[in-house]
Amino acid sequence: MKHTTKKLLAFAMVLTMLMSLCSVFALADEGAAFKLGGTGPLTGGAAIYGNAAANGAKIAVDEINAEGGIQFELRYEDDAHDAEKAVNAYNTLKDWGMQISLGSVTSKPCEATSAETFADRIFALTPSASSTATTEGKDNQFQMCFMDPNQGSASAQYIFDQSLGTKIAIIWKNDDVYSKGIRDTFVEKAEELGLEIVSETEFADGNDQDFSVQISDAQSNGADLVFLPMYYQPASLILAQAAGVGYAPKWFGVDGMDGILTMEGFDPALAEGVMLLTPFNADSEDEKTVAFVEKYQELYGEIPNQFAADAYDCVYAYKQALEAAGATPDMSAEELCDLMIEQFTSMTFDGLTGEGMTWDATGAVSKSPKGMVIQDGAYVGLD
Amino acid sequence: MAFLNFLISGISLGSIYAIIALGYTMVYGIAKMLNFAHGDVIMVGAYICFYAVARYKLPPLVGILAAMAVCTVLGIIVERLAYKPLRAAPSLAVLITAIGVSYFLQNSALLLWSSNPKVFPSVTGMGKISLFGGQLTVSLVTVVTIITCIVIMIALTWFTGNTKMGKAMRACSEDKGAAQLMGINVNSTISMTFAIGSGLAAIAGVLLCSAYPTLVPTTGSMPGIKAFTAAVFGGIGSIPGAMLGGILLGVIEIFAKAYISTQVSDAIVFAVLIVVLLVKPAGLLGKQVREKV
Amino acid sequence: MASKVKLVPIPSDSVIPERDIDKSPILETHHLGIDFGGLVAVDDFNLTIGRTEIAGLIGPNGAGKTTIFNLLTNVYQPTRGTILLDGKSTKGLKTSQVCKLGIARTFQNIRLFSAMTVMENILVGLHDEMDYNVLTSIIRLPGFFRSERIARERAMELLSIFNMEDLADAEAGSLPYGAQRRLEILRALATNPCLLLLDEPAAGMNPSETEELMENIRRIRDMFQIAVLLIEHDMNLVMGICEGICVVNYGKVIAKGDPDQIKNDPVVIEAYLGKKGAK
Amino acid sequence: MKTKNKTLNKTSRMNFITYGVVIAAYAILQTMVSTGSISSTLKGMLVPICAYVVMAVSLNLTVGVLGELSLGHAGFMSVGAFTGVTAAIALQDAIPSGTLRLCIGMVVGAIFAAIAGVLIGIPVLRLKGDYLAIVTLAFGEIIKSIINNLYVGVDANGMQLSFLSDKTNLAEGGKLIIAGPMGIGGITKLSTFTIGFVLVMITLVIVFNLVNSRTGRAIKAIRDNRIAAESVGINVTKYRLMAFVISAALAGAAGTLFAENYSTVVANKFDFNTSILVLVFVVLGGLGNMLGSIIAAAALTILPEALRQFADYRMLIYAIVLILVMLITNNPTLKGYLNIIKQKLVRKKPVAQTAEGGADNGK
Repeated sequence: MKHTTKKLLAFAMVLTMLMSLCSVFALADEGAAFKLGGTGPLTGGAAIYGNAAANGAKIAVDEINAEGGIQFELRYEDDAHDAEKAVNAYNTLKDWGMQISLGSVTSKPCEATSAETFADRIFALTPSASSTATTEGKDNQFQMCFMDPNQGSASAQYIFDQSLGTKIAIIWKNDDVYSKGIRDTFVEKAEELGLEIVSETEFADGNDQDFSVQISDAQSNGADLVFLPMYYQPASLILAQAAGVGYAPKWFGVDGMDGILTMEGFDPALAEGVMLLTPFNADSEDEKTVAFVEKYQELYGEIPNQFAADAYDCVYAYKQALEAAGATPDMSAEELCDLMIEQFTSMTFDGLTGEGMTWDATGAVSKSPKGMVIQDGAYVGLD
Repeated sequence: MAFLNFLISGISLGSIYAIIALGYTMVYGIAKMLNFAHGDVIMVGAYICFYAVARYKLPPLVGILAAMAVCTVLGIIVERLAYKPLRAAPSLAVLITAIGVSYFLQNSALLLWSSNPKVFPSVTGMGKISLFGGQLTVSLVTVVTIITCIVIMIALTWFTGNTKMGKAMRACSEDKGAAQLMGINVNSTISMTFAIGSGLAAIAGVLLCSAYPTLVPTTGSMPGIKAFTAAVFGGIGSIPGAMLGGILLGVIEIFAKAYISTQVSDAIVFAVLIVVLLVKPAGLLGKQVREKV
Repeated sequence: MASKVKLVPIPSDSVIPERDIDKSPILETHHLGIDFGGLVAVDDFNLTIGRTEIAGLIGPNGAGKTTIFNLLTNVYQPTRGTILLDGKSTKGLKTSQVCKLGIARTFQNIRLFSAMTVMENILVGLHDEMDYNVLTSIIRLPGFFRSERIARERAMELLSIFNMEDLADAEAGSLPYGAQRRLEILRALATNPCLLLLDEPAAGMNPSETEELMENIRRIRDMFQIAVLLIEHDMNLVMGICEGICVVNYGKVIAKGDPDQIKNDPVVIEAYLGKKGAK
Repeated sequence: MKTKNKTLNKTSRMNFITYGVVIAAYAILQTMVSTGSISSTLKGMLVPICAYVVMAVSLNLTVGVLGELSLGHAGFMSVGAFTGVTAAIALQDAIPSGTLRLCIGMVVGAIFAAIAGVLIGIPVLRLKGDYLAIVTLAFGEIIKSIINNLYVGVDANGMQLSFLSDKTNLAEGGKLIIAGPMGIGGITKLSTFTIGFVLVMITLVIVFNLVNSRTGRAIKAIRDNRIAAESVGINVTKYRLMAFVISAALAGAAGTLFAENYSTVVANKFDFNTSILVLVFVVLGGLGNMLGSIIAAAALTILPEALRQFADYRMLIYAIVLILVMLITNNPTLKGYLNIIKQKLVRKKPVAQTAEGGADNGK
């Protein structure tokens, strides 16, 4: 009896779900707008990045649609920072009729979806998935952020050039592609330049709250600069805990560190003097940036981070490329794909995250990271 | 000196695990269920305190009390709606429901408070204590955490040993049927246990976020699992066991990071747990029940 | 049948039926004892059981009777002494190995595989009678079907002892109490034992059921030619079918003999029957 | 003899229904795939559903048939995924056929997961109940941590292994297969729905035939009453370990199938949450009920995708559905209501049939 009840219930569930899947399928219709889709972690531990990107893209789409020229229809699907769910989300977008893609927000899921977009000939421009594997060997995968290896070696080079430190400590996230990628190239470059790495410690998911050991290791080995290739959330904990034990080396971050000042309740004094390489600066006086930040704050009550800015740029880059190519929304994804490859490898784009960006055939962007230092709770250019 | 430093960090982290583990162990002792949603109650408590202190600028103590009040009520509501209807159901069904509640709380928090991390305001102040001529620095949070943990431990031991409600709890955890026959209201005793456990979770949440001040909807899950491990480590169902298990787990975790490897410290913690359970199959202070044949 | 009994020489002081005397005993225990913590639960327990004897183990509640069963089946490892089953020591063996050597038992609080059918319960008892391996069963080679068929036929034969064939498909846990007790005996018999230990087989039965049980125990003994050792509080049953009786109290043997000797033993009357009479 | 046949029929009828449902589902879905009348979403989920079905059925062997709670089943999936994919990649040049490579990968995955099962099972199965559960959780986390720090490369000199950091020093032309926390990338997708279906069928054959044999009866006997099982000569340790290892091996094969469906796989995928997810399938489907596990695995894999239209609220709804289903199926009062509704529906059935035609064909 019990089993029958359960089975009936399960069958009912399956039926309703199949029906709802069909209804999703039925939604796909031809409109006068380009269907632009992306996946990102809108729930779960990495939700900050996915939501920021989705919000940034939304603002750009609304602005562009309001202008009346090219029209976009945007859809972001949740991938919970997981390759399997990212592919599911991608397939949902495909059913919806996505013509051009914003890839995935985080690296590993983007690696999985890029294999799909490559096979399906849908052009993808990811705002923030920075690992090399995302674009490697795929002609229609492009990135808006710099690749991890670039960041690592650029940071080492920067530290060397500016003689910021001689004894360097690295704290990195052992189970994160982003962190690992930057760390690897940083170490390689540092060795080449003769920078001394005196302490190297790791952390991982679920083990990312107590950093006393890592900090103590850096401190006892006399590190005068600590390199933090990680996102801003664990970085804020490291800064706070180091302050708690009175350790004050120079801190050097990467683009994932951007956003630290926007955390609600964060004491900017903790980040005083932190240096980072970031293409985006929410405090910039630049007219476009000011307008974007204002709008973002108005809509979402928060200061946008680099993910939001990258996604915003992606949409504008698409607009520029589509206009230049004379593309129309009735073109198939495959036709658009060829046009976009042609455009992106030849065009120059000015956005919030950089001026005069260009892309090479591998899909990597060339833009120069800006060295920033945090002073009195605001970014100041280092140069 | 480094050793002492690590030891203090370990005890501090362990004290937080211990307070969370107390909630697990009390509920397990009495309802024989693994309340997987306990970690998420911690997160809710931390958010309440965050909003009270950072947004509404209330004094920290009021924030903590508010968090405790909300969590206590939350604990009772969850127990009434999700667990009480399943009192006669197999324990696995209750376990899955608890997981459902955990998902529910996490996703509600995501909708209510967004995914952006909040930086938790210090409820203790940023003070430091320097010992041995500055060679050893202990932050105020650490001191407060350890003291709170000891106070809670003593209070709970007194409560279960000396009050009517506490005795009722012990009776229920020994034998619900017999307790009922002795005139104890088993249902309200279980609700009470959930209330106390959730109240403690609020304190744990505030302390956790004071020591490690970022707050996201998933903040509670990993400490929850670790504390659950700690409760089993010490002997699930035993209050001193949860305490001992929590502190040992914290110390082992920090020592493993400091002296072995920061990469595999979690693996080491779990390996120690396995070895302990193989030697003492009911945990450090758990009662070994011999099956009667 | 064999009401005549004879004294067996040292060390056991036990009596075994005359017909078994010239055969080696099936079970001998020498100075068997176990302590739980500081408590001496069983001490200096000596017993000899003949090949086809029905023996009784009696004593007041808490005297250590079930503990002795647990020692005989190696559920507990004895602190002292030895157990010889058919002349071989069972020291250090697991319960399951002791069963393979030939001791099967039932439990005071019935322990059936309650979510399985009656047939399956017996088939578990017949586990070692089947000779196919895991791979054979997964690929379903002919050996599997042959072996299963033989085992099921044997199980039906066993069920027929208690006329339980019709219950083969019933869930064991849903059987009435008496049937559960009977099933437990059949499951024990399925393991092809040479010594059957019955822990209070008549508990919860009415006089007519007990009468039937006595008959059945004798029948089983005759049919399988095995020895039976039973714990029982029902004196009619004990006195009615046991050929040798051992009385324990506080973990120690206080008397041994045939039913008549036990009935008239003043020590037993004082420790056991006497107390009962006083009530 | 009559009763004997009835026993056989009763259990085998349920098994045949299960086989039937699986085959029918495959036939329908495969037809839909080949005629293109299936949404990409559903099509993309076919292989993972197969993998989760195998996971659920294999975990049901441990939880439902053996009666021990395991919270680390994803660990075996992980071992299978990484070893199986490594084998498939290492054989890339030697064996041109992708299907054959995948099959070898699944066998390798199953073997390694079985080895892990033996290594973990021996200590774990000395414990009982919740203590056993927590130790399986611990092992799951340990496996995750180990794979997160494991570097495996292949070059002309064969396999190179290193731990904690990449010290493989591969010779020219060699490639790093498992790159620690970055897992395996650039996997050629080999898994297909048909292979997934075959794996599900093999799993069902193994599990059903095992359960309905002396081995399966011994395992169930241990679940029902360990002491009684010992008393009738069942070697408890052996059969508990056997069930645990077979369960682990099947999970390993499922892991390979799963991983070969995506271009990348990381150890963090197979964490505590995945173990719990599979456990939910098993409990929802009913302990020991394989068909239930299959349906629950399929339904709960599709559910979050089907809820996408609710956007932000979808995981919240998922949680509520989960709680409600557990309450309805386990609370006597609510179950009573459900039965009343069901009875009403059954009574109304003839009416419904005329009104909606074949509406209840779906049952």
